[in-house]
Amino acid sequence: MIEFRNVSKQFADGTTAVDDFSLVIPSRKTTVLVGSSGCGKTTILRMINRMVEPSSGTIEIDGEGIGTLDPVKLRRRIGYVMQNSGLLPHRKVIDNVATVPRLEGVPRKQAHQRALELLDTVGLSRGLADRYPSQLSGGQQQRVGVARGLAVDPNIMLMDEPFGAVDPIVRADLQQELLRLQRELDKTIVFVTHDIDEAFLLGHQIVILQKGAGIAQVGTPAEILAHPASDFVASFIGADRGKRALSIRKSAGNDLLVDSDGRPAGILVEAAAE
Amino acid sequence: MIEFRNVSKQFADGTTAVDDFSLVIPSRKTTVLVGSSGCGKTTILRMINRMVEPSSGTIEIDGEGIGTLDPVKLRRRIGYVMQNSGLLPHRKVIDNVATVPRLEGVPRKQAHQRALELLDTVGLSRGLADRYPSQLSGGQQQRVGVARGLAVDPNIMLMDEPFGAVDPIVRADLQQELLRLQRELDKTIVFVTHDIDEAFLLGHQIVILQKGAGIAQVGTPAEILAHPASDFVASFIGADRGKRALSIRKSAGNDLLVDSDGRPAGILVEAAAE
Amino acid sequence: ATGDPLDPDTGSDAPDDTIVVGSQAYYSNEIIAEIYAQALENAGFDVDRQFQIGQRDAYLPALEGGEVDLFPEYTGNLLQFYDSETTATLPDEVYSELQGVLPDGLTVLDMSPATDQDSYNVTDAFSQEHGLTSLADLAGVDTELILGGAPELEERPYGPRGLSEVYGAAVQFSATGDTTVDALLEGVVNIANVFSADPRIQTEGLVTLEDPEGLFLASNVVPLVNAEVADDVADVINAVSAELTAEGLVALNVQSTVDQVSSEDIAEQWLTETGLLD
Amino acid sequence: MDLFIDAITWIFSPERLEGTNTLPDRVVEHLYFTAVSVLIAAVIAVPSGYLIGHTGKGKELAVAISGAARALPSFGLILLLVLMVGVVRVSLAAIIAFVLLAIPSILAGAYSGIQAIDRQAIDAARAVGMTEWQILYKVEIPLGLPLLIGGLRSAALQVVATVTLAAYVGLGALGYDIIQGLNLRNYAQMLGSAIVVILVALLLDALFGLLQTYVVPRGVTAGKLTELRSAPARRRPVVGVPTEPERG
Amino acid sequence: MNWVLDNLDLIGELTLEHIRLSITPIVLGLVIALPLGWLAYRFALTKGVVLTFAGVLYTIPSLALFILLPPMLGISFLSELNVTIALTLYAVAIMARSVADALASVDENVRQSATAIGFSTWRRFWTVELPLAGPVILAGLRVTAVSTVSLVTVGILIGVHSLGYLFTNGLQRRIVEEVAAGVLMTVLIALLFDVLLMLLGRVVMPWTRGSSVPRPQREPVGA
Ligand SMILES: Nc1ncnc2c1ncn2[C@@H]1O[C@H](COP(=O)(O)OP(=O)(O)OP(=O)(O)O)[C@@H](O)[C@H]1O
Ligand SMILES: Nc1ncnc2c1ncn2[C@@H]1O[C@H](COP(=O)(O)OP(=O)(O)OP(=O)(O)O)[C@@H](O)[C@H]1O
Ligand SMILES: [Mg+2]
Ligand SMILES: [Mg+2]
Repeated sequence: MIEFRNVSKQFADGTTAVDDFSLVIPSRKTTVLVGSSGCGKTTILRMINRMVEPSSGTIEIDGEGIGTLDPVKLRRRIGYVMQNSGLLPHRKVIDNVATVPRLEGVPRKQAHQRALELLDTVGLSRGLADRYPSQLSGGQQQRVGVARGLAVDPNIMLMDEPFGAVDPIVRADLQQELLRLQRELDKTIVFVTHDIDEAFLLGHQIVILQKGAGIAQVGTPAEILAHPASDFVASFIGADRGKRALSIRKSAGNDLLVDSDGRPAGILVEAAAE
Repeated sequence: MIEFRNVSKQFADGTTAVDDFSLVIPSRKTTVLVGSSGCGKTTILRMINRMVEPSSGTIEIDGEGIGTLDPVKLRRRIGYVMQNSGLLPHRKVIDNVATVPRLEGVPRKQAHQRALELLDTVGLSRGLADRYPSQLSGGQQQRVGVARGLAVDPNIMLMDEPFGAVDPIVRADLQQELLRLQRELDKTIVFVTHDIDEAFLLGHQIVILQKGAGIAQVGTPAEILAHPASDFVASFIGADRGKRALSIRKSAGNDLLVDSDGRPAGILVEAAAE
Repeated sequence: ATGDPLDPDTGSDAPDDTIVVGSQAYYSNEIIAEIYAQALENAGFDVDRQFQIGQRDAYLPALEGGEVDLFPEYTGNLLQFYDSETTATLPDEVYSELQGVLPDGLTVLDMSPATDQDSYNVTDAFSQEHGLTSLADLAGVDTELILGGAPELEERPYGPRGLSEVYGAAVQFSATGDTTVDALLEGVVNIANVFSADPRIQTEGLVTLEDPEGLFLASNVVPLVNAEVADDVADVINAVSAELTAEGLVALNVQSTVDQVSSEDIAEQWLTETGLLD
Repeated sequence: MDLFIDAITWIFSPERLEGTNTLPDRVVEHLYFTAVSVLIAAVIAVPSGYLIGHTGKGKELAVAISGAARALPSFGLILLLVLMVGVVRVSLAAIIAFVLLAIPSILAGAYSGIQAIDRQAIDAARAVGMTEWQILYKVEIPLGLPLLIGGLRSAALQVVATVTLAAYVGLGALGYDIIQGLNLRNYAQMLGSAIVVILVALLLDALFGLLQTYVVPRGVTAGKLTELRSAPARRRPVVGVPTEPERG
Repeated sequence: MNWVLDNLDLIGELTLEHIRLSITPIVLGLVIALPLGWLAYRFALTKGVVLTFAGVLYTIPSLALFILLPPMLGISFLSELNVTIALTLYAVAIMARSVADALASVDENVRQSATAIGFSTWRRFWTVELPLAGPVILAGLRVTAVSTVSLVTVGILIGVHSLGYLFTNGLQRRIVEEVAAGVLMTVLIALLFDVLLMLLGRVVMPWTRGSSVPRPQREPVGA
């Protein structure tokens, strides 16, 4: 469990990125921070591994205040995946994945062995192990990024718009991949995005943020869709544009679901078995 | 009406970007070309204003083959809006908008007058007229780009992922803006995107493309949703992942519509009046 | 860290049993130095060549400092270097005065009949036209006289000032550097300061103006040596000096500039011809 | 240090103003050779640079040529040309050398100035119906100006430095007193004239520096300045974008 | 041509001497520039100082610098040391800027992610930032090499031997081939250094293969 208590962050240049932010992030679940650009998502995320130091307030992991921990050690036990993968361009894929274990002093052979397994885990062919990042597609780079994040088998994974840069088709795959991983490994994932659909797809808990990381609403996707807490939330999830208010229209033998602009959103079927 | 007849394009380096492409683009409607990266969307678009010359085949606008027209003249009567606005960094917003009329020899005062009106049209404050592009936000830059495209009041507007680079909230606004403009000005719009939702939202006619600009399916959003022509189309629009197959789940007194992963997509309401 | 940046520093200090031979950055001087070197080697000395060490400012201190042992010099210019006020002009005066002004540790061996000294020259045509044969005639010439030479000539006692003081001839100065003779031939200047051993005086048929008043001091080739090694090398080098005549020197220069022979070959050939090699 | 005092006294002694060519004359002479050479070089290099930059053709060639040209030792080049062109036409030979040395940086400045421009902007200009000429003088030239000036700056300083060396073959200008002082072992004179040369160079550099900042289009300096400055497109322009003065 | 053939040994000798004179400044330049460049990259204040110093130094004509240094350092005007110091200063002027640019050119994302996955600052500099700055530093080094090689020739004016000897001697003796040979050899050495450094870069920075190496930050210097 990760807990923020009245955390604020004011940067040197005076911008208040986060203002009195409090939140509990449950273990073994995916919490998605969603909000428009500049609202403070990344800042919050980075305070968890002390890439950013809060100006005030406290952050605890499993009841232990992180302020006293050695940042470098802390970071090594927390997985971090960022938008453009942030791989080290001068190291081969395998070395990138093995970076942290090597930093931790795991012998080379062993670290590489584990790295190869991780490539399988994230669905990459081992054949790519000896490539340099620049020789991979955007989607593949992201997978390597995830593999690197998993390398020390951390309890916590921080993911900052990990799929923001890849094209929609690939993104859909990666999202499914992540859902699968989460089912298998169940980690505590803190996921940042500004795509509300992605948030709804991946998140057990959704946190909708306003400027200065003001919490507009926290809840499950269902709760938020059903009861947007404010006009801001409503407009953010598209409810105000009727994008979420679907109605049935008979069309060529199907029950077509259209939004209030009449744009089709999907087709009505019988409740799928889960 | 714009008509492609068996158009192919092979680039100097041998890549065949477009392979025997035929399509009729109706006037006064929005046609959206959608497909994943590298499938040839931009190339098709740029053949319409002869930024790219077809290797074979013919393109006609209102029955007139464009191959014989002077490219410069042709371009001046076709609006073109590109991803990152492509504004001239060393010219003020107003001069950017007035570029084409000035090229056409419209007197400065007059061109500027018109430019100011266009700023209104695209919903920009006239106060921004004297700023330089670098002083605007991404969304504002896009609007200026659109204004510039409209400057000569063209019948045809080509838009290449115009909203690709802006954050989702802003994008939603711009999309609404475009729908409004289309209602008011009804132009022939050819719109390129790789976001299927954007396509469904904006397009009267959707053209789903595969590598080499192979047409996977052409039709209205409804048709495509109801009857995906192929597995490719199905997976592209997310039908295969059940993203489009919504079922009803009662929740807190609402009819929540969830996809086959159980992720909420919207709420069922009575058919909205149109 | 010495005060005077013009102090030399020709790094290499050769072991004592070898003779370090130096030369000016002047091809003719280098040929003589090479002759010294080969003669010494033939006589069984180890020789270290430190050729083309720039100007006097550079190498004289090096000799005084004992880093260079032997150096082909020119009596007149050398005397002038140590005593710019000197009035001596005739070869023997110059030679004896020179021995007086040399700093301790330096001495000169016998001077050679070969001379290589500053001289003023005009083209044959020009001398005909104005009946010029001597510097004394210059005062009478009506056209404007332009003297060409290395930049520093402007400041030398025998430069423009000397000309007007001694011969009452008013001349303009033009710095023509290494290209003086060409400048003369092209008419850019009409008087050229050329070293008397410069082959082009003959090849270009120049007229060297006589110097009755002794504006220039005679400048014979003379070996400047470090006193410590003077006696050891005296026999070998004096023999060379004796053989080297003014014409001989010009001939050597011709081989270098016209036939483009390297100084090694020139020296070897001359030594063989003069039978100094055995 | 007293050497510097001597040097300063040498510079300001009244004798510097006497005689046929005074110190001011030499300064003017120096600037004259520089100006003429840079101008000629510009007349040759700027149009070719623009052609290369606009068409994108022949870039490799230009890079190769200017690369090799930069390896040319200017001192040797002058002497070589003096020998070939003829020793009495020293100034002609020297100017040819200066021009040859000035061309690479100006060429690079001209074409890299254009190459460094965001392709999108040019593409858009074409798409809205500008003719190639209009693209060149309405978009590429104004946006490329700063780098072009940078090229001229490098060239000018390169030439200033080389003119100094040319005194060895009797070109005169500010190098004259240095070479003469060298042979007269008059250090005060050498140092004095060296200081003057340096001042001239620094002054010229400063002037170009001002000019360079002055010609940056407003829109480029305005707003997200840092972003524009650090954009890789700008930090990694075509080979040899002259960001710094040259010197010979 | 025949002159060249007759004097191959002289040319060879001078070439070696020339190379020897060139290498010291290039190497020293790089070594000294690394810390300076880092300062220029790291702090705004030092950046101003270092870059201004470099800019001014860079503007000084070589012959003038040869004359300026001795009285300031109390060394001999006519010494090889004088030339070496002057050329080293020029090298530092170029390299300090290159190193600063190079470090700045390292992708911020990479720097961030390295920190995020637990690199200590010190370790990050040596194992991530410096290697990634490599290509730009190398580009600067190639520029330095070429410029140094051609500057060495000016040393002949103060009696320091290099291929420059062929220039002055050739002029005195009116032998065009001699001067030409000097110029040509100088260019060849410069290009040789350039190519060697490029190959070296390929070897020590395998990840840059294929992808285009960033170009020199500034004009090489002719002298
Ligand atoms: N190092 C910094 N110094 C100063 N201001 C900063 C810094 N980092 C972020 N900010 C500011 O803090 C605010 C929040 O930044 P943050 O990156 O957390 O937003 P975000 O939600 O991640 O935006 P995006 O979705 O674009 O990544 C922004 O206004 C940003 O400009
Ligand atoms: N000028 C060119 N020269 C060579 N190949 C090109 C050129 N322009 C595009 N291509 C290639 O043609 C194919 C189609 O390119 P195009 O830009 O039309 O795709 P796209 O659908 O617009 O992709 P995106 O969605 O990324 O913009 C791609 O494989 C691309 O690499
Ligand atoms: Mg962020
Ligand atoms: Mg495209």
